[in-house]
Amino acid sequence: MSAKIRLDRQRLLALLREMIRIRRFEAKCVELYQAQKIRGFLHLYDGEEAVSVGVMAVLRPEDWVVATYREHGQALARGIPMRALMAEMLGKLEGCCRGRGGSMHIFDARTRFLGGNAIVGGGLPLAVGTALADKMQGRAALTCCFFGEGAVDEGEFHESLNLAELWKLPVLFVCENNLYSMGTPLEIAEAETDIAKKAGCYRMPSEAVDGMDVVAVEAAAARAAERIRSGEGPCFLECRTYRFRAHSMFDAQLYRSKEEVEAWRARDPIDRLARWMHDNGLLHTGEREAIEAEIDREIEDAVRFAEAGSLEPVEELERFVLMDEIPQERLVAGAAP
Amino acid sequence: MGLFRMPSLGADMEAGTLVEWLVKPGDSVKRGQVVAVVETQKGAIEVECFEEGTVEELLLAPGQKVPVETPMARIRAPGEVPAAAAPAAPPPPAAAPAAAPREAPSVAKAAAPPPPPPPAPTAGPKVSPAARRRALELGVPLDRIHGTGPDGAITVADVEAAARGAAAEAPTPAPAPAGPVSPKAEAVRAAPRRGFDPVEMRKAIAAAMSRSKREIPHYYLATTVEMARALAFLEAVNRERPPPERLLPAVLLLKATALALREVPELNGFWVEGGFRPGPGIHLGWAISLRGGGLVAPAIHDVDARPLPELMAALRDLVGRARNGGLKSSELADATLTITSLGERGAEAVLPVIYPPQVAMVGFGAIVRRPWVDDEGGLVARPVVQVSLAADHRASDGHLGSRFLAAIADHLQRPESL
Amino acid sequence: MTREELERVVADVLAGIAPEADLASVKPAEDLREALDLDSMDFLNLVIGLHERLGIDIPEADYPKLFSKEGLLAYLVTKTGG
Amino acid sequence: MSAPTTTYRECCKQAIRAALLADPRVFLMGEDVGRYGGCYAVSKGLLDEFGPERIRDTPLSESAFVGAGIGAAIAGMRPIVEIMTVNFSLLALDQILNNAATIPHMSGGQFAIPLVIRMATGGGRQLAAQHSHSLEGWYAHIPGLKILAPATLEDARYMLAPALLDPNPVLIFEHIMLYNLEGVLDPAVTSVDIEHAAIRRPGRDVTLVTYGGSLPETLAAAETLAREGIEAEVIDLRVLRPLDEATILESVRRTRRCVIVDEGWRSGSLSAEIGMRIAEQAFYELDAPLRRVCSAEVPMPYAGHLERAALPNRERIAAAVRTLLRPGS
Repeated sequence: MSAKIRLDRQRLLALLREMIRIRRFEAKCVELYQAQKIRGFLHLYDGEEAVSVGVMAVLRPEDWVVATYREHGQALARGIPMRALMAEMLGKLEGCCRGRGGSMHIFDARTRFLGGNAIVGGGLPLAVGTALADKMQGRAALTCCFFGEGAVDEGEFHESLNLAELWKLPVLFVCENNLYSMGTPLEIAEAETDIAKKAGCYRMPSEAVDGMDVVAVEAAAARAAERIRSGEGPCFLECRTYRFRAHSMFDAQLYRSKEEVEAWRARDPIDRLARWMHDNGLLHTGEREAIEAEIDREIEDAVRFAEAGSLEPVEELERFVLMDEIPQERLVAGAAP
Repeated sequence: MGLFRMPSLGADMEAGTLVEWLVKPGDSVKRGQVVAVVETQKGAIEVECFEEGTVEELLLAPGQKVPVETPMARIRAPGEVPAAAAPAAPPPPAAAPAAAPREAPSVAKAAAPPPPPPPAPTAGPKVSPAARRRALELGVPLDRIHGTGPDGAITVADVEAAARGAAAEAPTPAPAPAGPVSPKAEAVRAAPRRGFDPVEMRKAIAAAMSRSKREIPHYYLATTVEMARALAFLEAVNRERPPPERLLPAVLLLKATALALREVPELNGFWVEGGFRPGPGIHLGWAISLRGGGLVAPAIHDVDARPLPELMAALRDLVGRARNGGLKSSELADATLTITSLGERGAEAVLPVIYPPQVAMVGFGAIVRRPWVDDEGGLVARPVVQVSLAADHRASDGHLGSRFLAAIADHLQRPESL
Repeated sequence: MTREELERVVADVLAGIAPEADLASVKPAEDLREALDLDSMDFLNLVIGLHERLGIDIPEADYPKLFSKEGLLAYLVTKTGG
Repeated sequence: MSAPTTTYRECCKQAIRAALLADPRVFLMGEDVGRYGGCYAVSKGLLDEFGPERIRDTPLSESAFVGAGIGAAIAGMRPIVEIMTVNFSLLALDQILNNAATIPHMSGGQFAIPLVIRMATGGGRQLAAQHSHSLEGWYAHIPGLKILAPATLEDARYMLAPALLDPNPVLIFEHIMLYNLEGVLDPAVTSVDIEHAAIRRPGRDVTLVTYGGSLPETLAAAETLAREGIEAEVIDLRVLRPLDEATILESVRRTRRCVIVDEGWRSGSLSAEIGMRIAEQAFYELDAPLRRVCSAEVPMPYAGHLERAALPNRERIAAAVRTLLRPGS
């Protein structure tokens, strides 16, 4: 593979910074959840930040992103403004979906962010479709589709991989394998637990990568993206990762041991990168704290923005059930003429 | 066996108190006959009976207050065998709330009658919803109609056939005397039992007007109508007539409104069930202010079809009875549009509040002399009246309302055609 | 008829129209319609009542003469030949 | 010179062909739409004319290719997705309900889904219990979808164009008994709307509300009734969602009676919805109880006599009307 990642200090600082940004944003979300300002289901990405930050680093504005209901990390890393995201979490009109989607359904046409899909496996066919449209219209874009290892159990996973490879569509399938679909361990749900192997059944190139290593993720994603953009069809990337927190806010975590969680915490992608950078003289003393302080200011600003936001008038309840225009054709980045 | 029930005399009437029976057991009654006086929020009202036959039993004693629909008397149809000691058939289910006191008061019997059996759930004929409404409009009692619909249900056609039959058999009682009537001082002196309770009336007005302003999106239009021709016409007519036969300007306003409604029927009727329902005729409510405060707006029926002298007599009769508490139930419930006319000493213009479920109300200010530009462009003093319309925007739009006001103005310029 | 007799007739007719109206309380030059709250229908009924009780014709053109208590009684005195 | 006769099937094909010619963003995708020519031969010959890019045979993956249609519609295409038969559409129900019907609203109006899904529906060809049901009433339950049921040659020919222009997912249900319907396409009609119901036969005595495959049977029943002196008005719903309530209510207010003919199962059906709306809004206009003629509540049986007994037909429709107008007959 010819794709090389330029590991200069600025680049590494940016990766580190984005992971910290996601981690601290979600910590604030937990606080707001417990204060009952955020409601519904809240699925945290804590521990998995390296996956979205690493993959997103290789995407271009014209690419589509299809994500899952655990998508705060993807949304921030893709560039959805934190203010719009936080306002959405609080159900405000200023939210990216006017408060209609909430935590599980983040959409943003400007960054071609197509959900926020809370039906496990349901996003994969959509990704096949956007890729089909790009291919039929001769656009050099790819669709990056995130899903958990639970989606691998679903028929839609297999139907979609088959169709994408059959039609040589530009899809980057990214499996975030955090070992548990809610509380069910992988080995209880799958006969074949080596997920990267499954793509091989569809003759799709696939790779498994350490999902706790942002540099490794970015490098693997870059290799896959290069192949996809060359027109050779889809690629599959399995990122082996772990969520440190519960599945959602209301979860006693009876299905895994504290020791297991602690063992994975030792591989925290943020600490790991920071330590490595420090050891190599790329992160100076006090620099991480300065980054954190700056991010906290951004978060405070986003919270203020969201709290000051307005509520969509109830009269608008039925608006957008049926559409009278096709707004994405003027909203999306690099929209086709 | 028919049941005479506490009638509903308006959308806002929930209950009534029996003041007096005007019939007793054994009396024969005809359709339309006034059989009782009932005190309502709007005062004492003479209620008509739509059954025909013999009064079998009075179920209510004076002073009792009961919900609308509560049976008040049993009436035996002509030819029907008098009821035996035990009631042959349970009374039809009553629509009144179960909590309403319902012991059968014995008015005519010394011995207490056996308590009526509980209402059977399926008693009474099957009646289609449309037929039920039509029967109410026509005042046809349902229990005398033979149903030809599914399962023997009574249909609209059955009701209309029955109404035609009834009209042929017996002359329907005139709702108002045909000729001029002098006011009778005796009736006035007998009035206390029929007096209006100002507190109750205020409550009723408050309820109706609050509902109107809450539910009805009013729009308002007004226009000034020159009245020289109309008043000259009246003067000429009245010059020939002795006082009892003289006409007031009010009657011209009344008739002109009715004829305009013929041209714009969209304003004549009701807003019910989220839609406009045309009125069954042009029955105009006339707002009558009462001494000591309060207001009633009884209807004059078929105004468009009646000559001016007859309307004048009807108006005088109505005002007299309204102020003395002798209104009939049909007069209070039937108006399809209401008029308020402020009279000679009133304000110049009025913006009326619609009486629900009607969809419009017409207001006439005082007839006053004002500067007027005549056909030659000269400034002259002329009698004018301001005509205003309040209409329900759910049912009509301003364009239609304008057309209606123009039609009123036009009729007032041609008084001889009224 | 005397003025006093005529005043009793007017009061009697008025009682049938506006039971609470107290003719005695009305000042001679006061407008009866204002003082007793009579509308045009009431006023017409007053004219009709006087017409029936006294057997006199009262043309519409004469109505303005009847608006004050004083004017009304004077008019009736003349009409009844008193 | 008389106009040539055509069929409903041919009208469906010409509609697709015209759409493919009119807009390069339009393509057809589904199982056996290309080489085979379509399960009901609707797309026969189109592969030769338009090639495999635009006439796409798919694997038997209803969920994936319907979802791909949604994604492609979002990203600028105008897909026509064919699902072989309505029973198979249940395999794609997740995509239709959870994505197509919800994304516009859930995204706060950022994404519209200009997608057309066609499918065959209904019974009458002895295809038994997994190919013969009428589930369009289910789809008409879902906010965010538009549901069409062409029942005439003109609607088969012209409904597709406005459906493709619509920014919303539109499902078109073609009844299998209509494909062989023959007739002359009215030359005066060159376009139709996808908003209104149509009065296919005026009448004063009773309103018959129907759609799709039941329209011919209902019209035949109306003819029979006319010979008995009963003038039935026949309303073809055409659009099952959003319902054209005004046309139904206006008719029922005139005739005061209504029989709803719906090939769906009775319980919780479209006929129940229509009946309820009449009850809510025209109760006082009714002069007889509402009646329905629906399919028997059984999985559609194979044997011809049982299938016939399960489906609405002209005799049952006429009999239902007679109970309202000729009690005792």
